[in-house]
Amino acid sequence: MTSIAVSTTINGDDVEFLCNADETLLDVLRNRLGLMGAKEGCGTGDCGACSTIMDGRVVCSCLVLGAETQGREIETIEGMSEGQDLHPLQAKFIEHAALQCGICTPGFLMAAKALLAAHPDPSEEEIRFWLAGNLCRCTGYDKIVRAVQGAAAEMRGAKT
Amino acid sequence: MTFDPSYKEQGLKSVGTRPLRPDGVDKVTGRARYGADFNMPGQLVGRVLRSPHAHARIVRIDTSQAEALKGVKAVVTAADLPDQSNGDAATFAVLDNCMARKKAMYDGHAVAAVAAIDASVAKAALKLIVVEYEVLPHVVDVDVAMAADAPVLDETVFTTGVEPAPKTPSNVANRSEFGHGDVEAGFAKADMIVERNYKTEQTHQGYIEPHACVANCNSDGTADLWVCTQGPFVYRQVCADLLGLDVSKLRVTSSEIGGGFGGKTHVWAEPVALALSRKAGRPVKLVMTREEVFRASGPTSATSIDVKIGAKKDGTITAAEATLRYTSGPYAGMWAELGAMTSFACYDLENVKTVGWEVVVNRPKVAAYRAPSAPMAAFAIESAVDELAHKIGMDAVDFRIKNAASDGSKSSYGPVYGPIGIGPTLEAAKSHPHMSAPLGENQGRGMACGFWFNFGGQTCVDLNIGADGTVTIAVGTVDVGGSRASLSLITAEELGIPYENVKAIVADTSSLGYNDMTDGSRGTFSSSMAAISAARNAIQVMRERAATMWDISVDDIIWEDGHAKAVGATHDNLAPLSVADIAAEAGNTGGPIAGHSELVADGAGVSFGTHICDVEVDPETGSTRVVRYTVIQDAGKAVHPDYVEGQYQGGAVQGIGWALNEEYVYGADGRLQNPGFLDYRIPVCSDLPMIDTQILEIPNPNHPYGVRGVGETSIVPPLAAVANAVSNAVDVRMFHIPVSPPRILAALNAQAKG
Amino acid sequence: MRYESPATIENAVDLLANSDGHAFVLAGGTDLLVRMKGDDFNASLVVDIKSVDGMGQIEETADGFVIGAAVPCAALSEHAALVAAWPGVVEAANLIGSTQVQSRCTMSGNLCNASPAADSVPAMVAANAQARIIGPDGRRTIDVADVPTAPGQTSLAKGEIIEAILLPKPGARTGDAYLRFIPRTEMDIAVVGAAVNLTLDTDGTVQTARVVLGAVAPSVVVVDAAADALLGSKLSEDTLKSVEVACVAASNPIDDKRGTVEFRNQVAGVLGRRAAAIAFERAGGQS
Amino acid sequence: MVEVTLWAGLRPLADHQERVMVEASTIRELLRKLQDRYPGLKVPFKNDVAVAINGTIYRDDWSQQISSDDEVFLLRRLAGG
Repeated sequence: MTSIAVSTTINGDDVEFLCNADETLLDVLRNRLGLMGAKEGCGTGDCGACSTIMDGRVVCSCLVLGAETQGREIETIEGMSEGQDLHPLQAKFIEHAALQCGICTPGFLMAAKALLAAHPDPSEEEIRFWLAGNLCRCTGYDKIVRAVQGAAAEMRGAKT
Repeated sequence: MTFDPSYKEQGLKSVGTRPLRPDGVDKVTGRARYGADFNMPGQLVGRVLRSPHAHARIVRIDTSQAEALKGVKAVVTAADLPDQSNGDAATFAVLDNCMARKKAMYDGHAVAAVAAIDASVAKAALKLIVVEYEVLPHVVDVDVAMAADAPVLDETVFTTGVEPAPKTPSNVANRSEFGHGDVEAGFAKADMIVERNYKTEQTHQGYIEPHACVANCNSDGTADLWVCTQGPFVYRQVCADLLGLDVSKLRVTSSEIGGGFGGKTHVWAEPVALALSRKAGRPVKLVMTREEVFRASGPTSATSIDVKIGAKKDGTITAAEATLRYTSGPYAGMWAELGAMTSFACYDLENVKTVGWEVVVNRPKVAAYRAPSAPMAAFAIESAVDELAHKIGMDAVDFRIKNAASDGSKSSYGPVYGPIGIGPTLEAAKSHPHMSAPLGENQGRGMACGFWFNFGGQTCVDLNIGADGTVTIAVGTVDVGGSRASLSLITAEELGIPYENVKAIVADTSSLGYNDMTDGSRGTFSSSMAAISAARNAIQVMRERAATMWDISVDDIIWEDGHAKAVGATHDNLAPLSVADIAAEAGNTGGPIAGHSELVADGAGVSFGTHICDVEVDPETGSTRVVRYTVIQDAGKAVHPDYVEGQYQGGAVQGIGWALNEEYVYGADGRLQNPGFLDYRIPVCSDLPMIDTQILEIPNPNHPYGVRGVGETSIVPPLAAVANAVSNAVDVRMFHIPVSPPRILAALNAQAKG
Repeated sequence: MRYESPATIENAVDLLANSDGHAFVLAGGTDLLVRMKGDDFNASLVVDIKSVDGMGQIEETADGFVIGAAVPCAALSEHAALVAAWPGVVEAANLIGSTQVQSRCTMSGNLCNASPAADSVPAMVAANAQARIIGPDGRRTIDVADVPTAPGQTSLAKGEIIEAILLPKPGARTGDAYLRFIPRTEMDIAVVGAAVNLTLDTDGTVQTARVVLGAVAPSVVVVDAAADALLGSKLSEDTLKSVEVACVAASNPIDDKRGTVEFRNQVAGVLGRRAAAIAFERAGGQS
Repeated sequence: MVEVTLWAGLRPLADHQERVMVEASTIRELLRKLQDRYPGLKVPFKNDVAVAINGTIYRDDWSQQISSDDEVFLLRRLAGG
């Protein structure tokens, strides 16, 4: 199998890697780049634990080929905080106890970040449907929804 | 020092507050390392070959082609995991489940495994393993498996618990019975009797993290296992037993765990990974796919339950009887027995009898799932109780209050209760605003109660005080949902220092004494008991050090508000010493300061909850939405209320999923049709409303702060609460869980036809 | 397996035409990558068409809309004119998968995957959508309804690619709608789908109608009897009942893990009726 | 003397008795004397037994005190999730 050379941008940094044609972005992130924040819960796009943002849209990185990311901009959980400053969503997830085991958390945070970029003031229903592709088995979603609402309010406040 | 675990009422400063969890930053930044997030030098990729048949004799396995493939470093079969169970049936079942010996007992049963240099070589190697099967007749349904003409899975299974002992083998492994009084006499006194059969389908714990481990066996007999588990010490023991390793030479490190709910209390692929590593001489990483998780790891029992309950017109239950048939997978279990014990545990009954039948079938070996066996029994009993209340024209809550067990009631499983929380949760439900809120069109309200035993068990904690007076505690119960936060709170409370000064970690098996698993709602209950004991031991050391520093008798020193204080007229002018003051001088007063505790945390106390559920049903499609949900449960004392609420909410939603849509679907060939999150439908965010909680705090007399386990009970009532709500919304009783849209529509059609 | 990302559609066609038969087109990849995970999947070539000019664009023309084969479904709802013209088609496409899947999945892919339960296909067929196909022998345009021939199979020849989906400009007083049944609120495959597209006469009666069912037969079912029942009506209760009966009669499903025959038949009728009512209202109809 | 109630599965191993009188002041002594009297109980006592004293279930702590008016039940050791 011939490797493919890919140049892409991850969390603002230029990144080059080699991958096989059948490797997914998730495989590349975890196995080649050491970015293990994206988790594989299913490998078939049903759980959202591997969510990353590609060119501004949230995607399941298990449903993207590594080769497809040539020239794209990828955001992962590892790039969410600014140095030691947590993103408001990250801070609110901790504050609202929106995680128990935490395996789904990186995926929820990436999806929620994309949500708030598109809809700064989402209704509860909008939050719930936007996040329907992220499975959580621990929390029953209650505290996750509240954390997203809290972060949205804070981010709207910060902008004015 | 003898540890006194009894409850003492006191003002609490840390316990009951809601600080940020210590592992929060790691988990929101992607830095927390789970089962699949660890690698070792020279590591191989392990994969398992699984049976495509529900029941088949393994005639021959030829691994030679796979072994010859470039990049393959080891292939193992049952021959590489020889039977060392010494006739212990339970151990043999675990071994046979990890790697089939003579027969594949279910679709997905492991028959061989490979370790190769990468995933694609491993995948190619699996295809080169030749397995010759003789396909045998299979059975997956519990009632069919009990029939006289069913194919017998195991010729060595003769039903125990019946007399005379049967002379022919069957699929019924055991009969158990509980109860007291005379049910026939009780039914004779009843004005109204409800008698029904209920069914529940098999579900899966559905943790988002698949089983994953890295195993490394060294040539000197030492071994390491990095693994996502609810019980590293138990995994160590089981793996050592199965592989013939010295227990103390196998070091098991529990990773962060991405959900378990009982499913990670059992070993699956870990012994196989160790066997592969032993054979290959290199570390092996083995991560199950989601499909493997569904096909080959821990489902619940599927059940068929007969219930008969009689009551007088005034609402007094005169007799109650249940026969519970539970599948246990291909090996004997005690799941029906648990169901039989919990069935009527909420009620004070003069005449009660429950019988449990353990049934082997060609499905995966049943594993514990949050309050195992209780939700199905509660569905059956609480449905019948609701129907009976309705028939005698009594309010469903009042009917339950009238019959609720209380201090001094003889439980349906035998012992007499002490102070218990079922009455208070029912009273709280009765007065809850949810109970009287108006309902819209096509909406219905249901409620149900649930019971679960909580456990304590063997526990060990180390507490070390740093030179600056900050504290680490090392615990051996895996943190599945925030227990490091609650254990830090408990430690801070006992020492009298700020929460921020305590750091809790989960230790590996070589660093701490044995701990039972995080199961039976015991994590916070038992480790907090040990943390309190360790803190008291450390306080004793600090009092002695203060005595040395002050050069006075230790008897003149008390511990108060996080300080050593000298008492007595002669010592008045001594300023109290903080933990930091004492720690700073530790080098000169006797060396490091630590507290240790090993104990058996018993007396966890039984747990009760009452749930209220509103649903809206589309009568034309059977589509059901939960529109409001309330959980009321006794926590004894909520150490970190956020995470107590989280347990209530999470358990309730798992129960809602079980009630509405989750089920294993088998084809006529006995193969699982829906081994993925697409068609095994756990609740998604948009399916649910907020889940309201009400925490009751009735102190547990057997814990210094009154703490009870809170993890499991919340999954017990929802099946019945949802089914009762559906029944009230569309006026048709539902007897089969999940109450999926096709089942609801079929029931409505049947009713319309009369 | 080889991965290619050609810059022109001709290159893409060449690659596919000269492949060994185990070649696949990659647009959104939300079906293809799932299949690739299977131990028995075998591909020698994947041709990613997202770098081809125009594939990612929605073009509004005098005749209608040209939707490039690589346009993700999420982009459909961001196109105001398309949403105004074909709300039913857009809502059908937007029901496919999660937010994450929406970022990637395409209507062309949904069509070529040829699942009987594809959400966007009944809506496209009801809207008289066409597929513009390019292959070694040039371009041809066919009705969307003629693309899937059986579960997992299409009428596309070796080397052919769907280049774009063509939607006409709806006439005045037109409305369309799509409803599907799933057990949860999201993330499920349709158990039944129903699309209705209708146009009203100046007197407010239905002038033209198409009623299409999904997931109740190997391919979508165009229910002429339901459409006939709508014609000339203002959707009285009797009309709606006739639509329901016609849909139930046309439904020809199987029992599987997602639903029973009885359930699908009954729900096909309910959804057909409800979708007709929504389409009628969107067309400006008043009963 | 303490009156001990056996779970149904144990009774065939103890002359089919439901209740047995034992002179014991701790769980450990109780279990030891019971299996001395009925050797068939040794196997279930090894891993499978729990003891309820006045409704509180003990799975491990065999040092628990028992007095003659206590209600004592032997139960199966249970699994949790």
